[in-house]
Amino acid sequence: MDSIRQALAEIVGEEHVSTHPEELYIYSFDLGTTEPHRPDYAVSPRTTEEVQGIVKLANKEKIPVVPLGGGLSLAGIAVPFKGGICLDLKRMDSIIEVNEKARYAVVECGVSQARMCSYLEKHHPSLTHSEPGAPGSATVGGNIAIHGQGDLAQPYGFNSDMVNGLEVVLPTGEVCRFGSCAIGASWFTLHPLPDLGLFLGWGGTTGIITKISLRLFPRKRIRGVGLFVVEDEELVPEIMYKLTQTQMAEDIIAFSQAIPPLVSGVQHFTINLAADSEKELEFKQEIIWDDTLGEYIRSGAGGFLGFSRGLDRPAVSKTSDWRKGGGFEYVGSIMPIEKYPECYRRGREISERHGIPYTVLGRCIGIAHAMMFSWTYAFNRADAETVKQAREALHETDDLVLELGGTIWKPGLYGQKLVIERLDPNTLNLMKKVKQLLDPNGIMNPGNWEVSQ
Amino acid sequence: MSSIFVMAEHRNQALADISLQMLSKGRQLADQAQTELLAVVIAKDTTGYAEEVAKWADRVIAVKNDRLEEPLAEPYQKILALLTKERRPKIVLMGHTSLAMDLAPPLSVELEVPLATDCTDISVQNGDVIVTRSIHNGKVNAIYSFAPCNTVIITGRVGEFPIEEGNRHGQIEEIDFPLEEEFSYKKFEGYVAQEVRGVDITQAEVLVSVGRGIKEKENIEMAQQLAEALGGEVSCSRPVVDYGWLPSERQVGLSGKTVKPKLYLAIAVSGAFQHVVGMKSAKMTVAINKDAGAPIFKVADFGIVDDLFKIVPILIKKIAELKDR
Amino acid sequence: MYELKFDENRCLRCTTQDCLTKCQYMDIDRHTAKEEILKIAHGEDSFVLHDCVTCYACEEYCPSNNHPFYLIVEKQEELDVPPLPRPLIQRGINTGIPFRGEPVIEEINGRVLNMGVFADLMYLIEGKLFQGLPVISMDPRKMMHYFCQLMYLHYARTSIIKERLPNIIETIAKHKVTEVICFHDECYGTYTSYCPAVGINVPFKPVHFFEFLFNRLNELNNEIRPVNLKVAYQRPCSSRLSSDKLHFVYDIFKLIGAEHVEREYVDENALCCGGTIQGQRREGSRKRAADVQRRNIEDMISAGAEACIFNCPACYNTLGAMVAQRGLKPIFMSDLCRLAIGEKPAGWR
Amino acid sequence: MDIIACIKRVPDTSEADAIKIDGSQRDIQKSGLAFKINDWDEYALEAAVQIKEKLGGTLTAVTVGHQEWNDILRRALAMGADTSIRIDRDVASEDPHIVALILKTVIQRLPHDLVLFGAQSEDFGSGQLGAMVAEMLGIPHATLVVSLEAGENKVHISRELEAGTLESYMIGLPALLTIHTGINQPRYISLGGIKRAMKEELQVMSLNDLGLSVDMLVPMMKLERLELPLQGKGAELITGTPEEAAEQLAKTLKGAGIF
Amino acid sequence: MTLLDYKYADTIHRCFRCGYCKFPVNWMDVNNCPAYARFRMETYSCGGRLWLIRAWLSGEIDWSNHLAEILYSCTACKNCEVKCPLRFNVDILNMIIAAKSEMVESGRIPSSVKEFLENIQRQGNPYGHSRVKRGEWMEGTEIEPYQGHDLLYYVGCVGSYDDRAQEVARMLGKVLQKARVSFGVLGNDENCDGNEVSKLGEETLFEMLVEENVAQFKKLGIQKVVTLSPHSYNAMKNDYPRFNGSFDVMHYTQLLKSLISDGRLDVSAGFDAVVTYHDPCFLGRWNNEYEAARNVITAIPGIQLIEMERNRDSTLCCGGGGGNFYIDLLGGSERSPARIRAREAHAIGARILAVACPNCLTMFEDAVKAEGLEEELVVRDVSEIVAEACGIM
Repeated sequence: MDSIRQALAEIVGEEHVSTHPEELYIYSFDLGTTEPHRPDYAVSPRTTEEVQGIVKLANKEKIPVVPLGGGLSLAGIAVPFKGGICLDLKRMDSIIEVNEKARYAVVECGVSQARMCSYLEKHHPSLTHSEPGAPGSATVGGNIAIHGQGDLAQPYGFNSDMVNGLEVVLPTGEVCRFGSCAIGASWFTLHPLPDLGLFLGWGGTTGIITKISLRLFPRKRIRGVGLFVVEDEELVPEIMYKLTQTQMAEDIIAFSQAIPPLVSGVQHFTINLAADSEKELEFKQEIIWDDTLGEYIRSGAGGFLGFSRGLDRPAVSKTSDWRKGGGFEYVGSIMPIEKYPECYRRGREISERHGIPYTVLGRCIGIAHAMMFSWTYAFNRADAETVKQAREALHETDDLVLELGGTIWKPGLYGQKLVIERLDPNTLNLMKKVKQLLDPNGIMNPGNWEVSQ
Repeated sequence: MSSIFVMAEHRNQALADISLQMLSKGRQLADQAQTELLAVVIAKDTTGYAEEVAKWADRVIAVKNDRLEEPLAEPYQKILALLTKERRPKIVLMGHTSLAMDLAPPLSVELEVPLATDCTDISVQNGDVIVTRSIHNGKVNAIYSFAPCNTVIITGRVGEFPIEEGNRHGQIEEIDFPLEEEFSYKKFEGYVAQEVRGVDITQAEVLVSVGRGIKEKENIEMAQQLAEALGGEVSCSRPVVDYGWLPSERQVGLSGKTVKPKLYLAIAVSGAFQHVVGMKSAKMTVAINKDAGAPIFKVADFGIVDDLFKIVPILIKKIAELKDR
Repeated sequence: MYELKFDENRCLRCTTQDCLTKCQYMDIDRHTAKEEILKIAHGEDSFVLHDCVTCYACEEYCPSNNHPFYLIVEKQEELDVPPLPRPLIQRGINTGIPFRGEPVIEEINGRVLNMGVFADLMYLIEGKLFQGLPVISMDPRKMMHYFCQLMYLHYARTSIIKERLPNIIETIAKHKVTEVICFHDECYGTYTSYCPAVGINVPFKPVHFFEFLFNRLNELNNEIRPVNLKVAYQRPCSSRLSSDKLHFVYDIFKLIGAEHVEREYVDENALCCGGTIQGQRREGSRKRAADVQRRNIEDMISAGAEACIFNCPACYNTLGAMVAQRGLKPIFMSDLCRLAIGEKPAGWR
Repeated sequence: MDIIACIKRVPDTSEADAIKIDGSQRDIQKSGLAFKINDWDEYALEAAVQIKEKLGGTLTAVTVGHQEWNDILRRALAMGADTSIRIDRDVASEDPHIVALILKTVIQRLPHDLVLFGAQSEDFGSGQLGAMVAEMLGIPHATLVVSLEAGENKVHISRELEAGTLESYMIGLPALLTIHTGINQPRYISLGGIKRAMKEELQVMSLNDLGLSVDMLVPMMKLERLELPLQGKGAELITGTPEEAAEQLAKTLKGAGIF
Repeated sequence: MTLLDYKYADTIHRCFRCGYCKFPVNWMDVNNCPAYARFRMETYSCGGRLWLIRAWLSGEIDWSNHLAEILYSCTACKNCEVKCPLRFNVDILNMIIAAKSEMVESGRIPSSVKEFLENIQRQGNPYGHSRVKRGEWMEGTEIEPYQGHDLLYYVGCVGSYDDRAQEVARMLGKVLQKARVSFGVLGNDENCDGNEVSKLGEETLFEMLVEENVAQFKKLGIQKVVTLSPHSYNAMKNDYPRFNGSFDVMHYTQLLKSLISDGRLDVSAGFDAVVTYHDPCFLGRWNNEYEAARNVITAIPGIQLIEMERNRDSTLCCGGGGGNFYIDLLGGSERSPARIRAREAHAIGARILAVACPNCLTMFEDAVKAEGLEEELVVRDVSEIVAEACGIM
């Protein structure tokens, strides 16, 4: 009888730890192109205390711990490269508090985006959070651990900019809190205490985020999507700029893809509008379609494809069926919006070189401060050749991102290497110190962000 | 009528209870038929055994040989065959034990005499031997007679024949048995005692015992809760061990433990005799079983005929309530 | 090359000029109408080419079957007066491109249902009504091989229709079909109106979807239970090409106990769903479309309709949600028929 | 390795809460009873199949009974037996000596390295047949086998003794073993498997085919009659709804000072 | 069998494991896959299962009892199929059942499943109770054996053998009698409908049962069947026609609905209660019948019908499907689906949890007790509610 398994069972209960080949198999995979690695234990804790117990044990025994949310990063960030404990955090799914007036929610890390949406819709219809494009099974914790963005990125920025407070289990087992909650006040603000931003974007390599206070935003009664299309990709940056200038849109995305041919070769905008009354809606529509975009329509350069009420839930997983192969992976980047035309053209070349139908998308973050530009490559899980093609395309794209002067969002191992190579030595040095200070035994999600090598 | 043999079995330096039961029965039959009772003890060293069985027997045949360290079927068969041919007993009686199951059938073939195994009753009516066997899971009794013959071999069911203290001093006749054959084709390699990891159920005051009817390993948890509520342990019948739902150390019965708790609460246990012999000396027995015909209800003091999944959860709650008062 | 059969003399002889005077989107008197249509015929520019919402109606209004609408869009293309912005036209052109390989040709030797490009509407052709009826293609990636192309009238790209349509017809013919039941009546109109107008030969018999439904319902007559619904009918632009089949709408309603409400925008006066209008280049198109839609729906409601019955998937996409929002049940004709024979309408989602 | 498994068909009496004895007084009423392969024999078959899967060879299933007993042979074939033999004679309630003689005669004619029996039957439960056959064949045997490791020319086994002890043996082949429950998990026999087995041919032999005759089968033991056991005092039944019953029981237990 | 011979070899890899299959359609809670809700390990989600099947067939992992239990913990509730956004979603359950079939053919299945199937082979019911006891449930009623009645009332295994379900079977009989419906039952001659057998992957046994039943129905000239269990309804409606057994099958809630609307059943007496209704998978997601039972309940004066968050095609399976009411791989925990559901019903303030399926009935009866909610929440079959409303009980 494995004594560590025994110890884990005592912490989380027999049913929530497994060393069966079945669980180890499933938890060895990322859904993207990353090679699988089997963990030695699959564990699913319910409370911060249990997480603490597991981390203490792991730190004592020097066993890797790989925190896992929805497992949908697709970049292999939650693959147990060095075995150890795969920590499925989805049982930590309580919504602890929603403060209507101060507009924030305190949730456990494993709360799914879908649950967050439906919970707010039902109990706080006037509030919403910035819902990522990932499938609804993605978790709130996972999303901020990788600097995710959602459908309110345009007005309010990254989801990790919307954090009002954190509870984190350090690799050495201490439980820390950050923000007003750290001094026993409510979870309403992260500032103005001294900044210790050591966890957001670290992909679970510096600690396990267990609780989050997340900012909420007004949810207007009517929400819908308008579709606008232009032929010339060169027009995209200026249109995005003009749209942000109106400050009337909730989410602005430009995309183009080879399939279906309908949308191939042209640039589409989806523009989310929200309003509390028909009057407000018509006002915004007028400002956007008629006043801001009217000139393009009249000149014939741009076309309005209509406005439909209600937001469709994202179903990006459909992308995985394009090659009837159950797989896709994308490179995400954070880019200046003026790079859109080049991102599109160069990405299309890479796709075509690797025989993959191209799919690109740029989501505006902030008032045109940046965009998240992504290149998606579908592959057939059952056909190793297509997986290889996709992997190559992904690596070339990582290179492209840096060449174009952008930064890679939630890079996989290859991208992390590229970034670390280019990191300012002093910054890198500080990261090393931080990592060593927090995780002396290097147990947290090893393989990722190994700045100390 | 000619004599009656009783083979006295011993294990771990002690005579088996079953042998005393057989001696008692043998004694009774011999008295009825006014014939003598011969006890056969076979061992490396028969001292102790011989004196003990002499309390019942008119004569004790103590067969000694260095190669008789363990009770093994083959040498026993040789010896008993020889003795039987030589002394022509009417009945060769032994307990229906694992040894007997290996031994009695070949013996009956070698001697070309009838064999009645696992009998629950034996009687001699004007010279004829009549036996009763319990068949179809104890739901039917079968009564047998024998064709004319010199000897019948009978093995008796464990626990069916009360031990009556013997008061004789049968004379002991020691035979140093020359055992030529090598049983090379069948090599004894030793005993394996089942390692006891968890609890020792023989020490428990209260036992909640589960049978096949518990249906799923997961449901053992429910029995566990009930046991905790009663401050006892969980035990089980053989199938539960066969399915790997509980370790064998928790098995009650012939091939498991014999227990004497204050309360024996049998859940979905049918009550096959192999199980019952292990628990029948419990002070109080309660049975919960869907099958009104289950033999367990014959030995139980109280019974509920219903689905355990309906009763047990409520029972746990009720016990908790009564405790609090 | 295929030539539109347009006879100027018929226009000269015409006393009504219904083509333009009846237009619901342009206010034109008879005098101007004659002038403008002749200008167009002569290949001169005309405000009509700029203001046309491409609703097909004049094709029906024309008393002498002289194809004014086909003429207008041909000239729009010739004189490069595209009604829509370029990217929309580009999208449109892309739409018709078959992707992922050649069609799979299975000989059918009988009648067949052609779903056109509506792969995602397969759920509409389940149940008794369609039992045993073969579908010419259900592969979403190959159905474009069966796409009638007539949509390009909205895009003023008859050149594309003439370029692609013959191959489409050939592909369908390869299946050795006798009758082709057209799920969408634009398809039907292509074969019965456009092809003759430009001289494309059609080697099979097209069947109007509603005619098919009506006949099936009669076969299943004993299973029909009145639906007892007050319905309004959203007549699509394409049905202007098959006015002779319009009566089936009312025949079906009658047969299944649906009460067709008295309303203003009906038959000839039917209003466009606005789908194409809203995207047009012309100033104020979005508001124009919104206004048309508002009037249309108000009219249905004031007439007391409980359900809006759709023929065209495009209309459904544009108006479905809007009528639902106003408390009318949006429902396809075929689903209404399924309801009548006690089946669960697949479209009621 | 050539293996023979001897199996038996028994009525499923676990369900019948009232067994009735028929007119002959020597048998129970079978109407309404379902029949099945003897529990112990199923374990024996599984053990045999597993050995065959491991070491190769042949597996023959043998039974003695009338036509209807074919169904258990079909199960045996579906489970993995290569051939199956039925000796056409009803000996269900006969003196085991007679059954043993018949089986011995069959087995003698077949190649056999290992002969497996169930340790006992669910109906009569004499538990003596296997060991008798071994003696008649003159090969070593062990009963109540709960673990079994087969090699080319020997088997390593342990048999179950009383009170949770086992004893282990190394036995040279050919040998006969009687298998106890729990030694393995008998596989499920799908109806598809049984249907496929329907196509396979079953060997049926008469006594004559074996060179036996009725007068050679002299019982030494005679079943006089069957009786239903006298009901003991039995349990005092607690009745009512589950709620009431449980409550009553809880009170009784408390009354008895259990808690 | 290898992946190559597997019927869905060209499809099974298409699952991306995006996780939608865990949601109810209305998103209210992410754990609407009963097995996932119970175990909360990815292996127990629908996607996990599909990946494991592929790994097993391609030799990446070996068969194990744990693997078998993971597959058999699927209750065939169809939540995944309804929710999965990909085109192959219609085959998800078939993929799982085909893998179960493979295990059945190789004989390697969990012991409880083995028992379930052997019992049906032997006695025609999963409990292994004697065939000759099948009709005992009707003792003391005037329900007639079928002979030329308008309707066959098919009771099914659970209704025939489970004590609590027997009460319901009798009660429905009384209600039908009250409405003067001409119906009869098969009693001891009734045989398992086979629905669960097919979901457990024992195709041949299923075929045999269906052929026997179809032959029997035809012999007796049966044309219309009303079933107590949605499971029977599903098999007879959707599978029997393949064995040219096309009968006019309805679930009893559909019959009661028309009896009430035709005025043949007078429920005007009514009674006051706050009721919530649990949609059985095999009536709802499998057969799109969500309204019949609701119409029946709301037709009763005094009853207030309130909905649980997860209703209709978002219902959470009771955990009894796919044979689990017997093999019970989801039991023994407060996270057992039935117990989650019982708490949900209690939380919205319902006093009666109405069911229309004997499997749901038995699952919830136990769940309510396990949750200690007997005082606040009772489980009642729709037929019992109707019976009370027309003064039968």
